[in-house]
Amino acid sequence: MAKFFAITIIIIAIASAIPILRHTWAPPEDISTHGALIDEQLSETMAEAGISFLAAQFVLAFFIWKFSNPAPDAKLKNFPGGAKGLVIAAFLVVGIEVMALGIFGAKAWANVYLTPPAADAMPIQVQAGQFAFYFRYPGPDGKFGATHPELINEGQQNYYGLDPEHDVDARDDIVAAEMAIPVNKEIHLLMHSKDVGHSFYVRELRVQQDFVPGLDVSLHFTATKVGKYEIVCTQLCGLGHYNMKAYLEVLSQQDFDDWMKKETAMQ
Amino acid sequence: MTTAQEHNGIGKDLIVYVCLLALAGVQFVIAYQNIDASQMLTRMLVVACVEAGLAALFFMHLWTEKRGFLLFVAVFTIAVLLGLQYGWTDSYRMVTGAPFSH
Amino acid sequence: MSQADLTIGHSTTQTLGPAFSIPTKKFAMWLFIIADTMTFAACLVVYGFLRNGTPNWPRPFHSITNVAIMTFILLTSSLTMLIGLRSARAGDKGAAFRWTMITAALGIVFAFLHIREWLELIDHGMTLLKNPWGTGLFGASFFSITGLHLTHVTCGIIALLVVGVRYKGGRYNADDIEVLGLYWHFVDLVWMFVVPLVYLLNLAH
Amino acid sequence: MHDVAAHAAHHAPPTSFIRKHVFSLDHKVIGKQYYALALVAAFVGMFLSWFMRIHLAWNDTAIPGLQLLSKTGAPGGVMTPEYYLQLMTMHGTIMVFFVLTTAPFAAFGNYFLPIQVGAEDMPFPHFNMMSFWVTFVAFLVLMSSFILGDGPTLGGWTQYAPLNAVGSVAGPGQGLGVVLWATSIGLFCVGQLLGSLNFITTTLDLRVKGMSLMRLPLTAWAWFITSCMGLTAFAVLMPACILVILDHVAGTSFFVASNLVINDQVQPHSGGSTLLWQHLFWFFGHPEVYIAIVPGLGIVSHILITNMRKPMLSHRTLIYSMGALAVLSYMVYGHHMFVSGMNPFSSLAFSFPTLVITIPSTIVVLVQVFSLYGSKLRINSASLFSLGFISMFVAGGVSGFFLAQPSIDIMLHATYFVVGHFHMVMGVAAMFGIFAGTYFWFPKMTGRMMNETLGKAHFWLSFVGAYCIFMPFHYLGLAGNVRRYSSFVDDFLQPLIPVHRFITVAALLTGAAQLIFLYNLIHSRFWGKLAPNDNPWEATSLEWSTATPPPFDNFGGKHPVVYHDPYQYGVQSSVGDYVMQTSPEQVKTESDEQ
Repeated sequence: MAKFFAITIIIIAIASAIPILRHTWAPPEDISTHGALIDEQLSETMAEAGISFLAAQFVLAFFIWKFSNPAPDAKLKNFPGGAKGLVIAAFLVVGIEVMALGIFGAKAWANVYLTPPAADAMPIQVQAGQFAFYFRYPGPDGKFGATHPELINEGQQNYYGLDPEHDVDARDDIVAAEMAIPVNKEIHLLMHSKDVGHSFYVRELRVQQDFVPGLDVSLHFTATKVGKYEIVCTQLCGLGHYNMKAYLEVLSQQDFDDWMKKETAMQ
Repeated sequence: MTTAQEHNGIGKDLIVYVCLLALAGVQFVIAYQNIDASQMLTRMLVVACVEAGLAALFFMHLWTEKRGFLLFVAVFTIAVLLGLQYGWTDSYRMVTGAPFSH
Repeated sequence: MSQADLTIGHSTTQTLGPAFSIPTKKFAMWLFIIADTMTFAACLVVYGFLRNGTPNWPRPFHSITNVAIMTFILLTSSLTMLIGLRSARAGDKGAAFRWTMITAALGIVFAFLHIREWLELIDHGMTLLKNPWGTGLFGASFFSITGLHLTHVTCGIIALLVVGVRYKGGRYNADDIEVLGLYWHFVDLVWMFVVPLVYLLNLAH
Repeated sequence: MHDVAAHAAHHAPPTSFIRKHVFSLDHKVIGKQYYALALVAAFVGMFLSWFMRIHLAWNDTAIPGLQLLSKTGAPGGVMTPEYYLQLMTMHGTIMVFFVLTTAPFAAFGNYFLPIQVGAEDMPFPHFNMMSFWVTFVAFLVLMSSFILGDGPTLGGWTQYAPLNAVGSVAGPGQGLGVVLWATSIGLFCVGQLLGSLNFITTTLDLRVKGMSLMRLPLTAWAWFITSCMGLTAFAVLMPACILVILDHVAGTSFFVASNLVINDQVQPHSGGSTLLWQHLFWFFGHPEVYIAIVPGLGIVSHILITNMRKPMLSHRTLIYSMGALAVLSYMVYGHHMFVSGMNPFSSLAFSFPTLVITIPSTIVVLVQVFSLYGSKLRINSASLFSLGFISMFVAGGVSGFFLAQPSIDIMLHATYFVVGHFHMVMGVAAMFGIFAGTYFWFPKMTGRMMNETLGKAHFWLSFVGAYCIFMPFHYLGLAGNVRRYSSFVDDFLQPLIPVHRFITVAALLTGAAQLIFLYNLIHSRFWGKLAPNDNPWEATSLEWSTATPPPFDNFGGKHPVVYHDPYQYGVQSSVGDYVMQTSPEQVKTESDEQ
């Protein structure tokens, strides 16, 4: 029974590791400038976690195999070095390992969250509400019009509560249900929640950030690859949570300009 | 449980009582100082902590209990209280990060 | 080994005795106080967090007279509690009972002043939701924090009366008075934080 | 001096049925009541997870009978998206609070902590009784949300603001459902506060002669450390729940920001903070997950030692490590909030203590695993589940490396990776601790043995099944599969649906295996083989030195005296290779003979 158990543990451990090693289910290819550090961090952590996992399971299995059902005259032994060696090992190996990970990881984090957006970054506002995202571009004047929560009216497609009649800045604002951005251009995303908590998650961009009602969170990133990607909500926001999504279109500068013209004409 | 303070008179209690009244008075004086709220808060909290310390040590007799118990209560309470203080930076962001304030 | 060998000694040596040489009831009261500290701390953190983050926080208090009197009364009640305990320890049952009742009476005065203040504020149009001076959060946090404190005071008064009467009747002893005293001093201690945070910081200048 | 211990001893055993079995002051009865509550809650939670898993794998398939539970939530047996979220919330709440907290901590702790320290009862039996009944009422209140109003809340067990505070306008169950949820959890906090108070005083004050702190078994230490966490953590959640109820019922705005627009209507709330709720909740929430797992660590160590026939490599190291886990648990809660909009600097401040917490966890696991070296391991249901616990704890623990780092959390937050992580490390592992404890202590609690064959079958199916369910969760998370989705409509999620089907099949089978346990438990309770003696596992701690089941005052009017450290195994004595804590016999180790 014990030997069977030991074998089971080893089989499970190896079987668990195979999909990871074969990258059967892996994060999609990174399309951002900051994502490389995160990916590196992920794979280093994976290596260390994987080794720890396999080592622990193998040692556990080995000891179960070896020390169950001992001969009647077997003598009890203690692991040489006792607990002191293990404690030192935990501090040295695991402690230093995770602290090193933490320090390098802090750099990757700082890269995303603790740096200001470039001065020429393109501002885009995203408003999350139950259960859709709306994106707003400031238009030619480069200024966002003021928002008025009481004017928000989904039926009249005034998702942001803009008041173009009285507000000059709001007249040329472009509101779209999908997000188009030019490739290799830094985007400064201003995140606003209309009602409850939501989240902005694009796997390929290595970006995830919650919307906080009452706070405007800002985020900046640069996409480096043309394509169409999914933006999904990852913060439970109500019954339609699973269906709350939008598309991110990364376009060449030429295509983006065309898209912008088309959208302007539609407003 | 016999504790040392039973053998002293009421004198020590009275002294602590007067000290507490005086410290409470100091808080009221601080309230009328012309300083901004955060400075006022710091000063008042310092006074309040001294007051609480006095009350706990003498009114609640922590001082005359075993030192180990004093440590148990103090470390337990203070450690957990400190843990609660992480959130403050987000409080400041409520002002600077209000919707579309930029 | 026979079972009989396992039981040695008589009652005083059967247990190690309470930790820190503190009676269990008193220790439990201390643990309750630690937990209650966290409860009050959480409420005060909520209050401080919101006050700090709200620009139009009202400062409606013009006079400190009422809160000063309340503070004085509560502090004095702590002193009378101590005197009561001292009398109980000295074996003077009558005095202990009297001082306990005086403490309860001071508590009742405190509660009365507090409720009067509440009513005044309500008269001025302050509710849980809104008030004439600024953000509605002021009323919500004021009433919930002072309400929590007032609940403690009320429970304390009831406990003082019950324990006092039962002490006189011989059901409770000086240790019970001490345990109750701990609670009462704690209510006092919390008030020392409630006053500066909730009242004095919101004093109109 | 007023001696509470002596006082408790003077209670005569109750004779009426109600005082004996219902409103009993006896910690053993209360422990069993907690166990029964946890058992019911666990099966309710498990059935909910079955419904959810079936819905996730086959979205349009009707689940027979589900329409009886809720006509609107599951018309014709097909779950609506909101009903999925409601069941998910209830699954999480029931499992975290009413199973993982009550079973290893309140149930086993109540039954065995007083016996292990040599006490006759807890110092405050009335509080203890209240603790259970308040918890029971809390459970009823939570369950009542299935039938009252428009169903249970759909906000998840974390109940993030402002979804929890704006009222029914935010969705079904967000009206009365949230109020019932918050009431239930507030009551639960009161119950556990009373319990913790009793646990701490029992451990420190009621130890018998000779039972120094370092002579306490690891289980007693684990319960003691857990109750220290419970005392402060639940005291923070309770006011948070009250404030949520105020936000709901009175319309205050502690957790609701200004100018929220729902259904084109500006909400009346103004000025509160969403993040405030998260800070308060996770300040409780992180200690809570240690409240769930630390008793498991203690129980598993206790059982392994008995079955290894040798003490752990270091008793003290394990105790200090569990203590370190408890202390650190208050400093790390923000790792649940890395991408929640919290100040990004705070993320770094929370990340490092979180990484530090891997050190005591690693020490616990290393000491447990390396203590197996050179042992004489006995394989039975209890020890199998204990070894399974270690395996699970490691498997779930290593994924903590990822989630402790904010940079990686950007990728993995709110995906199935997190779900896999906590299900393994605190869900399944703690469950294995509960199972191990049940198989181990059942003879003491009932006087009968559980069926070993069924126990082993239960173990194999649970162990393999749990890996089949929760390992793939990690893979799904790496692929970006978002959690709390009632169906997978996004393009990138389509290829992952077969994985979900595999998980669902595994979950149904593993769940079915738990019915073996239920059968074993009930059958053994009434018709099981009688325990051969008072100490069938040849264990040393105090609970095995008394009669089976223990008499009303635990030791039959005698006060045991403790002469030894808790785990004197591998020695030569008159009874075998162990010396009980209460035996005055000199300890002769095997090596002395050589």
